[in-house]
Amino acid sequence: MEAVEKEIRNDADASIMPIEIGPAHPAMHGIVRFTTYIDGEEIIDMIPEIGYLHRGFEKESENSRWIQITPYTDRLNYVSPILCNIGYSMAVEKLFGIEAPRRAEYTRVIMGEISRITDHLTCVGAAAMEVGAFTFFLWFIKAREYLWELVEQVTGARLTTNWTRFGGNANDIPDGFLQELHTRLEQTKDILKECDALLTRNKIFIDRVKDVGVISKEDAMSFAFTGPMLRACGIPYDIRRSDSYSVYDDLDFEIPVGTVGDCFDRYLVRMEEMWQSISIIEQASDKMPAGPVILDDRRVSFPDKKEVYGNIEGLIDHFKMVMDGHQPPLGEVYMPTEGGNGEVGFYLVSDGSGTPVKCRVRPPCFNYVAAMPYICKGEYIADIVPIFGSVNMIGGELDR
Amino acid sequence: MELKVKTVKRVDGFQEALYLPAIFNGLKLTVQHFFRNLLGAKDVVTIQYPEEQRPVSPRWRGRHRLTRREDGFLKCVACYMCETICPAQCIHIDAGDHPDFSIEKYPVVFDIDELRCVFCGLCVEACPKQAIRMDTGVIAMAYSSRKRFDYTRDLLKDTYTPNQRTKYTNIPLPKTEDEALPNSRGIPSS
Amino acid sequence: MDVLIGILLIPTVQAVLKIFVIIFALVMPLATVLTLMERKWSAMIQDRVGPNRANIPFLNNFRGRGALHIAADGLKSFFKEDFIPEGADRFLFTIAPYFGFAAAMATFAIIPFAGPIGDFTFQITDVKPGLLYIFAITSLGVYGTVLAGAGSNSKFALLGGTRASAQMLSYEVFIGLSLLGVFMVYESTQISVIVNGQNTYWFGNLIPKWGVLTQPIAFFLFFTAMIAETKRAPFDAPEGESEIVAGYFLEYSGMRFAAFMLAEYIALVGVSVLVVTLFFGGYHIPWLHLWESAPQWLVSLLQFMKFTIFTFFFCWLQLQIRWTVPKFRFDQTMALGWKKLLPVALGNVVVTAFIILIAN
Amino acid sequence: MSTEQSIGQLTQLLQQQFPKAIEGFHDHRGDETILVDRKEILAICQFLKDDERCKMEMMIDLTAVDYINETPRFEVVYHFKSLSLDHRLRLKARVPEDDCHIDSIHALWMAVDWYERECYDMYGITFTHHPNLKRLLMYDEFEGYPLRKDYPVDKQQPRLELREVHERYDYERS
Repeated sequence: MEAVEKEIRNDADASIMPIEIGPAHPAMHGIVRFTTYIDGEEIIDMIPEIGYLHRGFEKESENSRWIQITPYTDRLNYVSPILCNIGYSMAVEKLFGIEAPRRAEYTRVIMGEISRITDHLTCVGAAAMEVGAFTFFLWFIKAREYLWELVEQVTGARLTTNWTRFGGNANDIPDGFLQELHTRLEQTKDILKECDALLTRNKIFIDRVKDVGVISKEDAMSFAFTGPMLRACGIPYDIRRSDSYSVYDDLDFEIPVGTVGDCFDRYLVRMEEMWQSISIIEQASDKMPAGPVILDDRRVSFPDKKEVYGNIEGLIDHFKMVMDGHQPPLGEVYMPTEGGNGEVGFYLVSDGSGTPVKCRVRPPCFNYVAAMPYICKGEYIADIVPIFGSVNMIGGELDR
Repeated sequence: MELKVKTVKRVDGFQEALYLPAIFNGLKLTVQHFFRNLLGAKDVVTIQYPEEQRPVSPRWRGRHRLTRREDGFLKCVACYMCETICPAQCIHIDAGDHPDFSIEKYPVVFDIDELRCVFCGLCVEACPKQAIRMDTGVIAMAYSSRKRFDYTRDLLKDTYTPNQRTKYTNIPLPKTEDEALPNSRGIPSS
Repeated sequence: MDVLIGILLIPTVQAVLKIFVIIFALVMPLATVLTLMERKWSAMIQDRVGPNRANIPFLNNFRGRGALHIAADGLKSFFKEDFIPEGADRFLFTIAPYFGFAAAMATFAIIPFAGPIGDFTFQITDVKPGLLYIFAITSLGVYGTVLAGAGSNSKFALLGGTRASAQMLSYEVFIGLSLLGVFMVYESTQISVIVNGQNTYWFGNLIPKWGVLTQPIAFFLFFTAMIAETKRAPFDAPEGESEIVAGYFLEYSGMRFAAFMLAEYIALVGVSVLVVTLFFGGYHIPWLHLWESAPQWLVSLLQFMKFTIFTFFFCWLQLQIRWTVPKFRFDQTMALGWKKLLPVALGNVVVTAFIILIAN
Repeated sequence: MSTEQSIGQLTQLLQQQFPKAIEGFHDHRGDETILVDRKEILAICQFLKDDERCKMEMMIDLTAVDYINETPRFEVVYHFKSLSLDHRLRLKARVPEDDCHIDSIHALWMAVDWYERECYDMYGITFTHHPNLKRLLMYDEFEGYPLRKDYPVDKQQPRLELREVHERYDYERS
């Protein structure tokens, strides 16, 4: 690299050209800048610069109550907000040492997997769009719309869901939701099949993604890749199985893995994961137990509205809950959950007061962007597009 | 459940190397869509926004409203619960005494800065008097001046009108205010 | 009156009139309509409705299903600031768009649009070299992209310009090679000879000797190569809107940008016209000669309609392909050309030569 | 910190290997946690990565916590995950405010590079021997360390002059 540096500094005719990809560039999904050094079309080196979307999630969290952070987690990964909601709530539940009721966990699984599908739909669609398959993208967005309307039916918002609470969920699924879910899933399946036929076997597409952006197993582990990126390298690491949180133990699904670890594998793994998620949702909706969706525990949940309106104890509890906030016991936990594109882990430190001492989210795409120079070196400048598409960078999560 | 692994199939054989079969397959699909939509727009999912509005879920968290008693006076007792729990700190309340003794306190000022609001719905959950609600079904507020987003008490004061814009006919709409309650126990309201 | 007819009979005047009619009554409207059609048709493929918002406020917000967008786009690009970036070569930057425009237009000079009525031909000129003229002219189009890329003082534009020039120069070769078979079959490069050659039949009056039947491989090669030559998807790496933003015309705005856009659509029409002329019998309607009592004007009209419909169909097909397939990477475009199309084209020439040799 | 007196396997192992370096441990909610001496952090991480019984292939997360009322003030927190042996470990090291540095472990895992930069950016903890310890999320001219507890949440930073464009093209990389 020093040779390159010298060449640039001293030689006006050096064939190495720096070029700024981003921050505002059609291929940059969020706002991120890659100062790329190219020799002709080949990438010699790349310096990523992030932080354009830094909103101080951790600082804000340390100055908020525990419950007030939940809306903030929606904005971390804005293509699969519910998965971050679930991750945060489960971390706080771990801190309290409680578990949500079964029905709440099953609805969380359903909503979480819907979110995972929307995440993959956005990611794969956007990556395909950038290699020119615009129709594919818009058909995927159509499918995502079907699913987001489901999310809206349950949570009351499409993106800013704020749906989970500590020890359960804000509200139960509405009547008739499961039938609606079934029809929407059928529509989504049709679109998935159609899009699969449109693109997966197209040689032009295969050429663009095959053997592009290869990363080996060892390097992927060293970069702490998780989720589809690691699975594409051939390692069946899925937190839903390895740490088996929630009720995933009752549900049967396969973990798709790739063999080479290139963009094609990542694409295929994500496509297969959507099918697996659909199967998980179908199983979970079949097994859905009856019961409450939030714990009746005065430490963690608001009392029932009927009690609040009806008797003085309920009102007092409610008042204390709002005014003092949740007060988890002293301690620290790290709760990993499987997010849309990898391990979303919340590291929480509580000193027993109403605000967290530390609320750290471990963003999955942070490592991917850190590895971008490593993956991109030696590829062509046009390959940034499929590589960065398959990396699935989410600005909110990366910069927090 | 045991860990099941499935290796994805990388299809890249002779048939793909010919380019044309896949392109013809793709063309078949796109042409199919093209003619279906040319002759009657059968698959079109676009919503022509200002004229045609997207039906929203009955749970949609839209603009706030302050509910009223039967005699028309505000239900709010200025207890500051919503102001306390609001993550965006967009609610401002000033309490005042009311000459009528049946009403202990009432909000002299109740401002919501809708630009700061993150529409999380925590205020609705925190309210012990079901005085604040977000069921107006107002999706987007767009004004040309920032001042108009400062909703004051009298702008928020509202009586309940059932949200008509829903197409989910399988989910019954709440007919009364009691039915439209946020239900933290998770028992469906209908 | 006699003087007027006398003037009209002068070949130069006729040619100028034809140029005006063909450009302003046929090519330009078709290209302009295509700019809208591309958006509308792609919307239909993608389950959208496409542009439909431009309206006339005085006429009860008349929208015309989006047809007004043509006028709106034209007006907009006309009134936009004509921006020249700092450090750009003003001269090159200014003339670059018109090279592509002129090259795209020149294709139509030798295309017959309908059969002749008496001495009057529906063709501006029937030059002897015929297609060689087209090769020469389309090569000129590369100057537009190169000058635009070099003159813009932008790295993205420069990359786009170099990509475009390499791609266009390479694909010239395959265009020539793919048509070699056609020349051999019809024994001429002159357009009128090729077109009339396609009006002959095998087995009595059974199957017309259309180019697509005599030279099917050449048709695929030529169509592919022409799409690449005009930088349409899937060969639009020079524009590469996802990695190098817009390529060579990144810095253009206003009417100059519109010139690039329009040149692209005119080239698209040009490709369709050439394909119809060379491979689909030109203006000839098969088996029409069996209707011997047909008046000449009706025959010409029908021929013109057939030609237009076929042209329109190929324009549509190109757009449909664009919205179906992803894009090639730049080096893959070149590899496809040199490693796959070139051997096939050469093989096609050899096989054609053999068959002609045996048949004679 | 509440300590539960069950000693995990890894804790035992580390106690054998580095008897002096272990300052504390706990097993709160099943997360095995070891507090170590910051001087030994590189050796311990090397051991965790290479030893057959640990095999920590992944450094999942690195962050710091600011305990403003305690001394030493900061605590650097490492999370490790072993894929082959399927266990997790949390390692913590205390760093005092006045001598705010700890050894960098960037040579062991590639992911560490950015995590340490982020931690430096947010807390001002210097990772010695890190090859490129620059701010990551914040811009270079940012004053102070935003995640320290004594940095006010509503503090405003001065506006910057626009940097010259050619400055960016300087090829600064080791």
